[in-house]
Amino acid sequence: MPMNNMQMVFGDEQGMLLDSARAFCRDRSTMPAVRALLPSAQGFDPQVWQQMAALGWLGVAVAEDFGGSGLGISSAVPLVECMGKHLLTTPFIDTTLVARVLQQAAGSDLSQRYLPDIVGGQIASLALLESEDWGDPAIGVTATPAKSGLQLSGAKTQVAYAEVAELFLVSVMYQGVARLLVVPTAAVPSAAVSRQTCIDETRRCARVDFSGVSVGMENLLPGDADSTLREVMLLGALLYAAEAAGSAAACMDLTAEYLKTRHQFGRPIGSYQALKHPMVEVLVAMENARSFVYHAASLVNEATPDRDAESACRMAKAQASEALKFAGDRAVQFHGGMGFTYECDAQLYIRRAQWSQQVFGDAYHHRKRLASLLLDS
Amino acid sequence: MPMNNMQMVFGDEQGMLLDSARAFCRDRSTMPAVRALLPSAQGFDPQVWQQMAALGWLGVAVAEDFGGSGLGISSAVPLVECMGKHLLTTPFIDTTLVARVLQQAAGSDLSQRYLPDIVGGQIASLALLESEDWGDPAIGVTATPAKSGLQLSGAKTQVAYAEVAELFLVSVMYQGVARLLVVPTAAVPSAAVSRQTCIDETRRCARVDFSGVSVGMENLLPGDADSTLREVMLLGALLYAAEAAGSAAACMDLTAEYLKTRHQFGRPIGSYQALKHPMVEVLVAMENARSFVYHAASLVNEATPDRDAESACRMAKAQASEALKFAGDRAVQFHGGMGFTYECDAQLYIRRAQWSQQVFGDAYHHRKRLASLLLDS
Amino acid sequence: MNGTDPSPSELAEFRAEVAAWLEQHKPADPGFLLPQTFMEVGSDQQLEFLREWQHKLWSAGYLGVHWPSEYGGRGMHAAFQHEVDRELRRQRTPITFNVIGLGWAGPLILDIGTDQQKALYIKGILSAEDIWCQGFSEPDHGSDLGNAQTRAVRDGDDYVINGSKIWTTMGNYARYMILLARTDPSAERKYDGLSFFLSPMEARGIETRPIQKITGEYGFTETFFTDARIPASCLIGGEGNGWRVAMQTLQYERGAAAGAAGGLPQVRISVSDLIDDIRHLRRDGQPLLEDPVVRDRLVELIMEEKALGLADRRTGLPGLNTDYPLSLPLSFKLRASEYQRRMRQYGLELQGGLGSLYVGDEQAVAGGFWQRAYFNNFATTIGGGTSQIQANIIGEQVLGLPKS
Amino acid sequence: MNGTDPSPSELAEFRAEVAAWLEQHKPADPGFLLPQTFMEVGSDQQLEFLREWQHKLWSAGYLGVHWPSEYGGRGMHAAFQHEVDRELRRQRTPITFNVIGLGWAGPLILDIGTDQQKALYIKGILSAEDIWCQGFSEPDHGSDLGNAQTRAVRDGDDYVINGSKIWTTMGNYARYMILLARTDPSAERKYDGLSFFLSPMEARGIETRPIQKITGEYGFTETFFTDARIPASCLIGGEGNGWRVAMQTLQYERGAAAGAAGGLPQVRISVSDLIDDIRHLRRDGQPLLEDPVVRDRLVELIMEEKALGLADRRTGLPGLNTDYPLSLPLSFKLRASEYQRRMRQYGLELQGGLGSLYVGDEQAVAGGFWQRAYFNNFATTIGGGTSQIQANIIGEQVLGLPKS
Repeated sequence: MPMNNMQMVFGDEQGMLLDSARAFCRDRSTMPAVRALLPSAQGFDPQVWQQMAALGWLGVAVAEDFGGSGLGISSAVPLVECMGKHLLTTPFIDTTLVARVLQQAAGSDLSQRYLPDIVGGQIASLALLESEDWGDPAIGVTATPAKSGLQLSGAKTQVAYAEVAELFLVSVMYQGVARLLVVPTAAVPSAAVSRQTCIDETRRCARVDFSGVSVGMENLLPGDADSTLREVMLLGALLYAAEAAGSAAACMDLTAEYLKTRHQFGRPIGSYQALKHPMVEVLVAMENARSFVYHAASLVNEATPDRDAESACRMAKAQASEALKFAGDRAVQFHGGMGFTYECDAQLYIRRAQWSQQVFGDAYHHRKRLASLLLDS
Repeated sequence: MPMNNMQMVFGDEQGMLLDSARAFCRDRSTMPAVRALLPSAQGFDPQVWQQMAALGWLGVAVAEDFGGSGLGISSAVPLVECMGKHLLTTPFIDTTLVARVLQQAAGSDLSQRYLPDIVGGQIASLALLESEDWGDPAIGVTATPAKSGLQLSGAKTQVAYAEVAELFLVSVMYQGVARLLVVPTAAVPSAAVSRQTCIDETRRCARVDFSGVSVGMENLLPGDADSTLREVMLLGALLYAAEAAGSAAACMDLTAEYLKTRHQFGRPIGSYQALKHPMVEVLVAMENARSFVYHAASLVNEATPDRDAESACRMAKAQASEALKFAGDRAVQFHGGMGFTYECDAQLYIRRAQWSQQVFGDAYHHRKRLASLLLDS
Repeated sequence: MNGTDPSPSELAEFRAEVAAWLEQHKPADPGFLLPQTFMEVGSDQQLEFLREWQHKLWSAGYLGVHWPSEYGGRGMHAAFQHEVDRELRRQRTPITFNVIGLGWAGPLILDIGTDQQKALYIKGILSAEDIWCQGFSEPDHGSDLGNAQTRAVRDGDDYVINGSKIWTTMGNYARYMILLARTDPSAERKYDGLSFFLSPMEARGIETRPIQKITGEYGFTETFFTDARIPASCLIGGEGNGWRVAMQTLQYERGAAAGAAGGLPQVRISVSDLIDDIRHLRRDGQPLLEDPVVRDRLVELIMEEKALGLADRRTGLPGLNTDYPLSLPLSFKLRASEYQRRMRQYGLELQGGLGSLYVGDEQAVAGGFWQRAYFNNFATTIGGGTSQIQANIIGEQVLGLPKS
Repeated sequence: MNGTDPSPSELAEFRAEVAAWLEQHKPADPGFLLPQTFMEVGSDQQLEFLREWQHKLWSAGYLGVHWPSEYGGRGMHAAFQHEVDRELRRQRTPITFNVIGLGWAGPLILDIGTDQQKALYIKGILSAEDIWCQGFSEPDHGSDLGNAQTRAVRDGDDYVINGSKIWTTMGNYARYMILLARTDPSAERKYDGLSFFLSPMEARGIETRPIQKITGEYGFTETFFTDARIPASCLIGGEGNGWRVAMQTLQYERGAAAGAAGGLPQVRISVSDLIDDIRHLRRDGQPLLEDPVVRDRLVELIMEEKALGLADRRTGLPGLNTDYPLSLPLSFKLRASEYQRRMRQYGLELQGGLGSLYVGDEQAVAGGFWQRAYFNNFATTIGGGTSQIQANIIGEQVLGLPKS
């Protein structure tokens, strides 16, 4: 069984990226800044987004030919973890995933057409999900040949930042085969985009009805999308796992700080084992998530994740989902009455936990697939 | 779903039985007496067994026509719970189950032949299991017509107290149909009985190879055994659940007592929440088991357990198995170094827990069947 | 207030009458999410709806059935109210929301209040004209009631109150508060320095500030007392007896039989509701309810809920409660509230991608009911003594373990 | 004791040599269950087998490779021993059982002992001629080492020892004990009253009583000191420095790089071993490993074990340990021992009816290996600071929470 691969590397470049991300997130994503964005339409600060582009972060998974740094998707992991820790929430993950797909699976025409703009700050989003079922093998959106190219039918749900994206990467059925299609948002009428209410108020997503939208044939990525979809599902799981691990750490820090200062019955409440020991469980769950995340990051830079890399990505997501869910739940409980208020930051984490656990498949989704990988050999 | 049946009765007769069982068990099954029996061949005190017969306990599930009290199997529940609490371990459960089957499913000839002797103290045992798989739908032991009646082939495992039983009730395949057969031990050569090593040293069981054994046709219980087997599996689960609930309570008491007296770092260790709160979890698990047990006991007196009764028996066994397993594990841990010794009584419970969880199906065995009962309606 | 025990047939007849009345008069779905507990009343719309419903129920003679008729009740045996309460639960009516009045203040006033107090307060509690709130918890002493610091100083015919209370349910709607305040800060035992008041909320110097809950909704206030003057006649139980009175008040929570007016203080949320709500969802292209791991977890939850119900029944059978007599009653809150937390949390997990949505999203499962229910449930694992404190109490009082 | 860092190729070459030697010389299955840890040596048969194996390994030059050659080592770099240790683990050899000598007493003597002490003790430790045991815990102060009450009183050239120790591993076989005893009961700080001795076990007045473990086997003794006289030269580290010396001793546990002689102190039990052992079992007439609920639980366990291994790797990458630098090392024991407890316990559950049998039954799965392994594992969740104490340490030292 693939338990023996214990590869774990953390290069100087990743270290430097992490250092710069730390400084950037601490500076740009203070808690007041996070709070101020909650009721906003867009959910993030466009200036911050442009600064991220300027730092080259949107090009980590993009080759130098197309304006990127070619560091590879594993370099996005420390960035995302750090963003998770500071609740700096932007279209970064989805945009990075689209860039990775275009980089690896598109022809050079498509890459040349879209990648340099993405590196420069254009927002791109994945449109994959059609129902509540992240494990649904079927694709309902269809692309049919029409006079002007392809005519689409069907809708996608939970398309991240759909209202401000300039590009969708859409999974479609075309002539009975799963394919990926680039749909510029210009081709989508704004009425087709209906905002959804995210439980994690730092995020934005929408339902997008592609019915009636036409795009050119040249926007179809070459070949059967099955392996690319598998890959993007794994990398999406990894990046959201990294973010969740960061958020779990921040949630733990917030709670630990409260437990040091709050007194009840004449003692700081953190001195009670009933609170201290579950905090240790949160710590261990979070650290395990980090270990899986960096293990996976050490294995995913190749074109197609192999069995070990798949296993690592799935473990990362399964563990990080559970770690943040547990951390968020305990954060609210251990803040006592304060934890029950919207004003207390614990709510930000418990809400994020509900989002994070689902996106790109929940813990059980991944464990079920791990069972096949690990037990059926 | 059958969640609404909350029947719970505890009649005066059950109350009186419980009172007399309490006094009896406290008196006859002191911890030194339990300890003294551990290395013995038989595992129980024949005098105590005869006293139980004299008290009429072996006849609770037997009609007055055959010498019993006709109180019904539900009256065995408080007796067994009390025995569990005092680790008074005898062939009571198996003998009672055999009596119940003979009472309900045998013709009056067979009943007349065997029941009065059982009420008087004859030991009877069930021979049902053939492998590790309590859920195996297949029966491997066969009965073939021969000159002198029936000729058997195949073996059973974990036959309780097989070395001292005078009667086996054996599940067999006869002409392609599952049947139950009474096999007097006189018909079984003693070399066919090989003692097994029970993890719970208060018990005895053996593998019995019935190959070559002959019994008369008249020892075959009438009709297809499927519904009787289902019933005896449910009642067995209930009685062992009652025993486990009793043992879990005793295990909890033992541990709580230690936590009150043992000091570390200048405080009684029971004052630490890291020990106190898991003890509360043990309490709740044990109480829930008791609730299920007495709920089930309120529903099983009819001839064939209905859907609600089946659900109640399964819940009782699932819960009691887990409660005792948890109580035993924590008992050893919380006794610290002492808990690691054979001398400490915690070992009696952790060992019993491993036995109890398996016998008549473990918690998951029953939950799986509950899922069909509760979710597929 | 009661009379002799009614016969089973009397009760059955009464129950049938109530059932028929409810079938006809219980309110239709208002088209907005109703609160499951009185702590969730977050809008004027909800409040007016619930006020009207309670008034209607009382007018029909089905609330405080066993309370004295001179104060708005019917003077019947408590068993009749119990029948009403069971039928309200069975028919899943909206809650009778004036819970602090019906279940805390009312029975207390009937037990130890003066005739004047009874005449002044009881009927308004039943009719829902007067909403009551509770002033026990304070910002810095959440779980430590005995340490309440809000001061009440006798000044002529008044007491002058200074301090603040928190988690005042419906503080912004309430006309009266049951208030625990410190009249003697120098008392040797801190418990002896407390007194209990039936305080008006409109007194000058009392201000409320709504608290936004984790759900984003309102439902509690913080209440500030700044030289607030209330008449000395508001004192109940005598000066210095506040702790004892407060403890007595908590006993009424156990329902009509314990003296409360009855009604339906909260909608019970069951795992069967969850199963109904997620039955149509799919996982890996198959029905969610066919997934063996999901099924196993649901069975565990069903068992936990069933055990809660059975424990309730067992409490009434003395023969089955001899070993640990306090075990079931003392552990009820912990078992129920923690079960609900786990069950509701799992309710979100089961929703797959839809679990990422929230109240207000038209695609959210059951309008986001489970999301809100999970968050709101922390009120029960935190309020009224956190689960951690409950576990201490059980460990110490049931198992006899030494104090932490 | 070491020299310059060896090159990767030197190490690889050495590793290949070790591997080849082991392939040829590692002992065959003796036909009885061998101990997984040195705490499980319960019979003369097991002891003699293991003594012979350690002697053979040392004679071949593969134990204490980095210890000074004048005392039985080879004076090479510790990295070479590390290669041996990895190969021993890979080839699943029996343990090198003289663990207290190899991993505690030996490195301590080499660090702070006199030349005379080195000459006297080191070689016997490596060759397994002299078995060592440890005398830290006492019957009434299990987890509270600093409170040790066994007295050592200086009397001329001797110390006179009175008191008792418990959990003395191989106490009935050992020639020497590392002994923590109180030389100054009046010291202001209780830690300052302790001293550390290399005590002979054959001294008059020292008696051992075997402790029967929960498994039914032996493996520990209780050790009684009644006016036992040991030479003052047995003192190590100076009178009153016992606590500091004991703490130093615990550091060597981290393996050859930390100064220990190396070897294989315990056989690691993996969930893959469990999966192999239960692969042939059935549940409900189907292969156990096809049951979805079983599969899900096994995946959880595999993940937990994998996380332990990854955390080990991470410890070596400074960039990934900046946030909570002590987190991984301080939590290792808790994570590993509690994981093993859960995994082994599940190992019994998975066996179905066969889980009811025990060591000695010919039908028991793997000879009852998992039954024994589950019970024996409590030595690790209790010994060396219980899991509850470990959690305190982590909460306080990693998260900065206040002391309990």
